[in-house]
Amino acid sequence: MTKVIGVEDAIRKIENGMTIMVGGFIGCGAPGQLLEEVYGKEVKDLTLIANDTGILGDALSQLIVHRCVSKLIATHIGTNKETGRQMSAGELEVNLVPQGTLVEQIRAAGAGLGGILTPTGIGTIVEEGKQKLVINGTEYLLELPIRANVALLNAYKADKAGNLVYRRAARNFNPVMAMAADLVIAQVDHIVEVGDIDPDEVMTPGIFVDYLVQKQPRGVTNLG
Amino acid sequence: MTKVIGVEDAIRKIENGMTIMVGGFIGCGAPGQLLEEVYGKEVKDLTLIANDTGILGDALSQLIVHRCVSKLIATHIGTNKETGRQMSAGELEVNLVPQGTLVEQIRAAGAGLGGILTPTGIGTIVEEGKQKLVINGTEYLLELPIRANVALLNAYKADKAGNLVYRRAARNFNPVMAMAADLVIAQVDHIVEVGDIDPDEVMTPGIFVDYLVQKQPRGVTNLG
Amino acid sequence: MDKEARMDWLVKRVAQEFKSGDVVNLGIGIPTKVANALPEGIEIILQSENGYMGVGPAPEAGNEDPDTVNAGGQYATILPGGCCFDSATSFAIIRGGHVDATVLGALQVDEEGNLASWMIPGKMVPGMGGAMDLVVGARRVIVAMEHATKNGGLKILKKCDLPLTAAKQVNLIVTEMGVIEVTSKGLVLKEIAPGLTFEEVQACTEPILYLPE
Amino acid sequence: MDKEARMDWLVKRVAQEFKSGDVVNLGIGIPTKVANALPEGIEIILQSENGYMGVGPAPEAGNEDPDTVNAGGQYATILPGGCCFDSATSFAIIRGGHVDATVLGALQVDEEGNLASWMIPGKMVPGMGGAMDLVVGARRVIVAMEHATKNGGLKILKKCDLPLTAAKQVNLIVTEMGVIEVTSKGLVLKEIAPGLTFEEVQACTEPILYLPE
Repeated sequence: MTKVIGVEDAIRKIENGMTIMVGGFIGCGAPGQLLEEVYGKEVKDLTLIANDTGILGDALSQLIVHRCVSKLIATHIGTNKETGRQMSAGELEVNLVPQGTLVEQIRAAGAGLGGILTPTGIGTIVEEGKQKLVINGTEYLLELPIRANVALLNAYKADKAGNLVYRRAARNFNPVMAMAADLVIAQVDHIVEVGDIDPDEVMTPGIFVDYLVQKQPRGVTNLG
Repeated sequence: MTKVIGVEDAIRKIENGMTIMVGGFIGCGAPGQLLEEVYGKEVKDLTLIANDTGILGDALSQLIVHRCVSKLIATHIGTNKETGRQMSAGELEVNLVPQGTLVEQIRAAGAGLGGILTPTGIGTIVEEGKQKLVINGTEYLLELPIRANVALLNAYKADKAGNLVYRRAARNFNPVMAMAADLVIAQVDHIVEVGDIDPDEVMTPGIFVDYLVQKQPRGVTNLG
Repeated sequence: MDKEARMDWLVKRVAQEFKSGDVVNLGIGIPTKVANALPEGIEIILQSENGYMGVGPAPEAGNEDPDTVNAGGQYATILPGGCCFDSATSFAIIRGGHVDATVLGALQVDEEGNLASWMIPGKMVPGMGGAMDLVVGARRVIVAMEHATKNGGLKILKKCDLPLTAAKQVNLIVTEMGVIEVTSKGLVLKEIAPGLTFEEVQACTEPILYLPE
Repeated sequence: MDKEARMDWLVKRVAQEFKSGDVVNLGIGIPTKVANALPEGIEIILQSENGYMGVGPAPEAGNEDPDTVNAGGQYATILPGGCCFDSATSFAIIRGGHVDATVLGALQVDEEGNLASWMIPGKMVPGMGGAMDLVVGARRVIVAMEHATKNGGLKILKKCDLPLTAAKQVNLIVTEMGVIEVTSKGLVLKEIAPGLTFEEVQACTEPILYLPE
């Protein structure tokens, strides 16, 4: 049984109002073609969880520009001015989170943990409203799990059972998000047969991945 | 600069009374040749952190048999009867921990977390003496980080910068322990030059590893 | 049916609990046998908590790979499409609810779904290994065991008196005598092994058994 | 010295803070330049928090790899011996104390070692990215920045009034005017840039500067 489907069938599973996670780091390793379909379909009122909102002009940035997103959880929005503008204008709710905290919160959701204690953010506005615990004399913030309805990922290689392999710095948030969403969709450069990837080479076990979308080759583009 | 040293020089760094972590799962992926040197040197009063204490007869089991260990943190000791005997006789302090909890405690230490919340152990004797937190109506145990002075690991391949690659089920606790000890020593089947391992193939970054010991080929043996 | 046939029935009956694609962790002993008893056309993915997905049959003699052993330490194989990971990922899979079912043996189970499987104080203390995480994390917990001890002692109790592996996590108990579902109203005897009567199963079970509505 | 020469001095001075084998994370801007100013024979390992170890120089034109970018999103390279990992591992490395030093810019630093570098309320709110973790997790935090703002405003203060990146984590401040160590007794001016006097540095610094004992 293959998990490969068309991009339209994949993105049709995203409904207005859902929470989506998107892999990538300032475009690198972001699922550009899946995102184009999301804003093309004008999905609305999404809660977006991602490291950033891309560089103005790329696929992820267009989710903001096309006003698909009503709430954002991210670590950095400086590369997409439209995000800052919508935030300042009160049109977009933005929750900025330290990067190491965000990735642990997502991991905690995927790993069935009730939360993690981090020293990051102590003494800053990040600690507002959060429970603090003192362990062996050091203060920590209790940070809670973050999960999503859908995760949109990018991988370099996959077998039809959904086992994923990432390349270089394009790995980033993708493997962690694969564990923390009800539905996981990955766009993939190279889809191979089951058995063609060595068990030790797999970076995301296929059981986490619901659908694979073949990435279409393109001309030179900056769309993630 | 190479990290390769002889097994004797490596194990000389372990002092009586230290806390050591040992990778492996019932012998698979355990650093048998490093362990032989430990009990051969009659190091004493160790605190041992490991999934298990091996199968009676293998290298890890001999740390118990040779009474190198005064305190043990493990998940399962059923495959080494001597461990149970010493525990029952009051000669060995044993702390049994759920496997998923132990690996998260070690990971927390390596990752700079103050602790993690797990549902595992709630309603059992594992919860005794531990803080409980209720998150969204569910009870969790607060489990604290566990680190060691020395980690003894086994890998399939390494470059001289210490980047490690594991094979099949021999990976287990090795990568997590690599992050949670002051001194990390790995025995390795194949040591190659820097640059001979692709950056995407590395499973444990070389910065975690202090010393590499070339594993000596042997005849058929059951010593891990 | 003789004892062997009843145990065979048990294993086959557990194997009917899965649908294709399910991720399943099988404990050591009786549960391990379930892999070979799956109905025609049903393919499940077996997880081995020591670090891989896609457990295959035992290797043929001479083909043993010391790096590929199962959670019981026995030589195993990895099927095409399988993958390896470290213990942190393995238990993230288990604790995170990504395992559809775990099948394991028990010393005692009670009518609240409490499970005791890892120690008998002063007698046998092997440790819990991965069992506590599996029982808490798997979406469905199936106990597969003999209905009573070798000396005829009851194992399905009103209340476990051995130290628990987890509280209120067992969903289904399959023995050589029948299939019992743990519900909020108590234990429901869903199915009786061929040749046995309700009264015979009840006689070997401490709590009251209910019939399905 | 002119401005350019002073900035050059700053970068070279930061580069003297490392020993071979140190794992270092360099922030965007002035800190990035430190990689090219290391003393002869000193080799450090650069971490890029987006997911790899062994950051090399920018690629030659035509050799850009879209999958190999640094934490600023610019094309980069990976040196032999480098390795890639996911964001969870990257921040485990950072938060877990496995980075020997982080070098980053600042809006404000104060005499307690508090750092403000990530937002100016109502004006600039890019987000903290990985900075909060880096500053808390790295064994040594080195601020590399111009001593004052472009308008001559003070940046080294008695107390930061912008939102903090972290409290009491800065160890060293290197500017084009000098090298200042944050100690429990206050700010110690360890070194003055060539051609400047203690009084000139103090005049651009709000808290009292102490001379080394």
